[in-house]
Amino acid sequence: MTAGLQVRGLNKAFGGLVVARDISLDLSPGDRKALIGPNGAGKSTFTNLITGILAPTSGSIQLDGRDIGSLSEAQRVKAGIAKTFQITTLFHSLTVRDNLRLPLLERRGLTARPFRRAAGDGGVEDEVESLLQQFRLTDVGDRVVQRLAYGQQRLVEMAMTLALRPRILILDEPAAGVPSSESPLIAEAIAGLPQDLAVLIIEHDMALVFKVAARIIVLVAGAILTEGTPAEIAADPRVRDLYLGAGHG
Amino acid sequence: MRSLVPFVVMLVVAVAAFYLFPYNLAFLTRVVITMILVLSLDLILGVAGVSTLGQAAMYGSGAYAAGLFAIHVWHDPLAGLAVGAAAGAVVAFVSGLFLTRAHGLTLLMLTIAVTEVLQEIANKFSAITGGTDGLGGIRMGRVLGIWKFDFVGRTGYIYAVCVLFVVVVVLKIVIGSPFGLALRGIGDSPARMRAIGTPVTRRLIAAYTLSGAVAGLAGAMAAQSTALVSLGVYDFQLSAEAMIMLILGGTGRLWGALIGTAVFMTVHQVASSVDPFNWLFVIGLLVLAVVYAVPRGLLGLPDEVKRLLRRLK
Amino acid sequence: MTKPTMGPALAAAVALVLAGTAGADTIKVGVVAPFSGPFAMYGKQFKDAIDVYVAEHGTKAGDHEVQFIYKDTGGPNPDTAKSVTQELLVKDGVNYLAGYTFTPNALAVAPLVDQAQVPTVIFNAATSIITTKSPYFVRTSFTTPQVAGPLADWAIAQGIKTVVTSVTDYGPGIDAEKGFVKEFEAKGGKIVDSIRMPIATSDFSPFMQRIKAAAPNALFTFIPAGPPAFAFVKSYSDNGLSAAGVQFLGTGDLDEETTLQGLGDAALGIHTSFPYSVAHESAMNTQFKADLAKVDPGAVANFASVGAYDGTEALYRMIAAGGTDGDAGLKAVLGASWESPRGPVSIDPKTHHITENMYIRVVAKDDKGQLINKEIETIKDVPDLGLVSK
Amino acid sequence: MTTLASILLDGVAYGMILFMISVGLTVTMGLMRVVNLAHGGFAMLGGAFTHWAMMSAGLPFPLAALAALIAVVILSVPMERVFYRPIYKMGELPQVLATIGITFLMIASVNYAMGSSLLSIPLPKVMSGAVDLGFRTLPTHRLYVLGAGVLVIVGLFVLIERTRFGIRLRAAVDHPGTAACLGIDTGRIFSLTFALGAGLAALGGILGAELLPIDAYYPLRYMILFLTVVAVGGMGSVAGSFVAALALGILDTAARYLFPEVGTIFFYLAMIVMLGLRPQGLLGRA
Repeated sequence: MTAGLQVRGLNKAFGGLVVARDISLDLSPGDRKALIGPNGAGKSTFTNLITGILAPTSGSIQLDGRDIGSLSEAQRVKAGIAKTFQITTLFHSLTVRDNLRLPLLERRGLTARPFRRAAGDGGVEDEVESLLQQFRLTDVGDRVVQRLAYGQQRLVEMAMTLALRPRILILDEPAAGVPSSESPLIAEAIAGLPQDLAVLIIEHDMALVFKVAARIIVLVAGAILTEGTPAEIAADPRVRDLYLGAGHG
Repeated sequence: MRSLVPFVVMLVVAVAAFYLFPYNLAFLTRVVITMILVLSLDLILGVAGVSTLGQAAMYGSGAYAAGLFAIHVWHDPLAGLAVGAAAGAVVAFVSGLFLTRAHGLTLLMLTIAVTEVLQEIANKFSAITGGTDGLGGIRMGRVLGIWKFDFVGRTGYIYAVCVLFVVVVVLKIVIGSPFGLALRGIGDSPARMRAIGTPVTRRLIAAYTLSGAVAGLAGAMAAQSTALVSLGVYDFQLSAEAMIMLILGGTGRLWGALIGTAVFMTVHQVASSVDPFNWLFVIGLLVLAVVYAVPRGLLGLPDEVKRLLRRLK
Repeated sequence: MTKPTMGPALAAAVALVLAGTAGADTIKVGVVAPFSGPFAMYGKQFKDAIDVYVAEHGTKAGDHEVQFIYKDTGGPNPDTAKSVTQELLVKDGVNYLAGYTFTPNALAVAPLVDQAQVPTVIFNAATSIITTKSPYFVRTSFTTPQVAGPLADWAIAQGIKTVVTSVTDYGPGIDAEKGFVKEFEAKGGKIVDSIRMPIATSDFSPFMQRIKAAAPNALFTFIPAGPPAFAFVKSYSDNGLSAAGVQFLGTGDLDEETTLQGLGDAALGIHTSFPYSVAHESAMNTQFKADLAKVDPGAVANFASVGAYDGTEALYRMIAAGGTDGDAGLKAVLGASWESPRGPVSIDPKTHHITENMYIRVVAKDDKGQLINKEIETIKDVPDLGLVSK
Repeated sequence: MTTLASILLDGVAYGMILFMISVGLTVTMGLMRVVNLAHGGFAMLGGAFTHWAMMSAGLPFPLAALAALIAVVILSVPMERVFYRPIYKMGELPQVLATIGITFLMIASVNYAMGSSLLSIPLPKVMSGAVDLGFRTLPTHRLYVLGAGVLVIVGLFVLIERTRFGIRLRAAVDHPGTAACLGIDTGRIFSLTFALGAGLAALGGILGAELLPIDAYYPLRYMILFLTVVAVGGMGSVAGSFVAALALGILDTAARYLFPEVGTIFFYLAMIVMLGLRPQGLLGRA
């Protein structure tokens, strides 16, 4: 048995339009990989295939040697694959603490209990506090999420996803829309993620990618163009032409 | 504890009303019963974010169940309430199986359709329900075998206030529970709840059933206090007015349901006695004022005023 | 200065109320009716009729000053009807009650009326059983069987042998159907088909086609006034039933005068039976209409007006005889008879219901081109057939 | 066989009336995404103005109807500005509430000005009476409605699919931001569309008055009926509400012919089944 996520020969086509072409990828515990590519390269299609929102045309996805291709989105969450969302899907009218409590309670299967106090049930409070600390959110713990700064909302997003205790974490543009002044916060938070977690970052902010990723995969037109260390990628002329040279990032 | 203050205020207001308006107890009792109905709507609409115009389906079923139970089985008021709540819960559970999968206009129409079907059934089986004439001949026994329903309506009022108090306490606990938190999460973002692995539809059916039980309870109280159940308990107007009262007061926090009901019914009562032919102008303007001026309801009024004052400074 | 406490204030309030009831010799009458909503017409008709009666007879009944207090129910709403009645009894201390447009509203207050022993005059609600629910109920309107039965007799006399009944599928409609069928079959008529039409019907063509196919001599219908009656009558005329020789018979609810003009020419020639037509020819009715025009210019009289007008007559008789003693008042009105704008009426001491003439009317145009219910035959002194037959 | 033909004939005629009075709602509610419970109010105003123009001003029916139509369209412009514009961006709940409030004000106004009794609209000779179809007769009025319905659906199709206005409208609805960037005055487009919806409502109110007569409480009485047609047809689909109106008309008529005793239950059960199978409506966008 191999620990982690193994993707082999993944293809996805909408009619004649091929959006994923023979993608293979490994994510092992402790990995810090980034997926980059120009707009329309198929990055979000790829994550949707992994999390189960889309079904592949062919290819296999295995978690710890077990095929998870037939599992639903919610089942894959329980199996250990989690993805941060677009910011609009936070619980905006709830406090930061409640936002963290919900996934923690759900992980323990307690959200059907009607007569306990949510704050304090199931021994989740310690975990709430340590997540708040980890993401430096303790001071704003009782604030309603929609009143937070954008960068902090992204941190809540990450903390919530981490609360599900995934083994595979997919960060979908964690710095999107975050003003550059708050960007170091995000990098710091990623650096502080548990060591044994397998992390895949999808991001436009190249400074961030080069800071946090150990390996970078370049996706173009639904297929992997190349994979390598940040230094290798930075030196690759094809990447310069196709991506960096085009002025993105 | 600060969180106990609203409960104390509620009791003080209830007692004060009893002594200040000793001759309006019948009206006050109707206000209290309507409050229970609006509370049931707050749970499903205010907390879980399910827009429904069909709360009358459960209210009416609770009323008929309690009425029939009192006539044919036992005239004990509390047992009647339990039967009414059960009837409301059953109707909500069964209809919830398909309602909780719909959204938007489709959901609104389905909730209306369920209510209309029930009303038509009650009309059809007039041998049992009394049809258009109403289900009469309900005679209630003493509350707990001790207090008789009196002519002035003192017992009826105190009884209703006690039930209201219990309902508020129970709903407060439920909203503060993991289940309640999950409902608030669903109200904010059902997609995210699914993403963290919550069986959203199952939670919604549970919430709708609980809401139905409370609405059925309100219907049962109405049946007991009027001693007659008419087809009007299934009126669309009832569901629509409950929604107006809830939004007027402010959603999601229970107290809004109480304040909205009290204000709406008082305005309705005063406006329709001052000028019955044109009171609809007053209600229409009131509704529009809420939507445009205080979208978060009367509960949000202090915040709005604060913001306004801050801007003036 | 000390703060006033709640106790004395309350005591003062109670004293004030008690003074109102027991002090001056003013008898209070609570009138419960819809003054708002889609049925507000009833409240208005009631109030106009009471105003006419007071204008004609003064504010005193015998030695007693009479005061009316109006309360709104907003429609068929027993919860409200009961709570406002309770308020009238407890807060205003009324000695008599009146009004009540809808059956459930009347039934809901029966236990209260019983307990308080307050005579209550029903101005409208038309289900037979109401007056059996409390000995303090007296009714001055009509019941549905009381209207439908005589129409069946008349139909037989006209040589009508086959009828299709087509009524709205709810309490009053079914009462009317039963009342008509019973009388019609007893006299040898034949019911070819019976249709119960859903309450929310807008398009009546299917029923008209079915009736046309059955080819009876006449159709009998009960349908509520307003939009349903309008669409039904239109459909009768548009589908050519009249040309096919199917006569239209109905209870007078459907072409009562406040909605009659709205029915338009499609209604010409239909036959209905009812206790009151505004076109009734008598000095008293002419006077009534003239006085109504003085009280409320532009108002149109109808069955609700005379129900309330005669109800006020009953109230005045009771108050004059009994004053605050409701039982004595009640005794005075049972068996009493008087001349009404609709013709001679009396109160049946057994059923507490009004005995009155039924008129068969045909819709025609008067010399100003307005539609009227022209009386063509009178069936005298009809009691409540719904109760008598039970 | 005759019964079947009758069901189809009466069903289509009734369905056409349903289509005429709800197509305006499809326009405001479907295209503009506003839950508009006040639709019946505009239909009522159309009917009430026609009644007034015929009875008090003595205009003949076609002129009165035209005048009423124009009056409603003109009235709808300031109403859209004042009442509707603020609620476009709100959730469906405030929209429900606001439009109920507007409905109340419309009812109160007509009740105040014209009373609560029926406001009749007598049809001219050419439109009343019946046409003989051989095996049975059909009210002439239905033929006019049939014709008007076909004109409306063809007109709307051309307007939305084939004109510049239609292209702009679809752009403004689907991508308001982009449309604004392209220099499309979305505010004006919405005003015009709303006026179109109100005008269609008025037309439907006037033409449908034979079956759904006009009075002050009209908007509340038939609110559920209008909403049903739009919900079953699918938000935003003119063709959908056409199909839904005919389907509901035929179903309802069939029930009245075959088993009237089941009453309105059948209509609502049919609606529950249809919406259960296709929550987005027959031809609605998912």
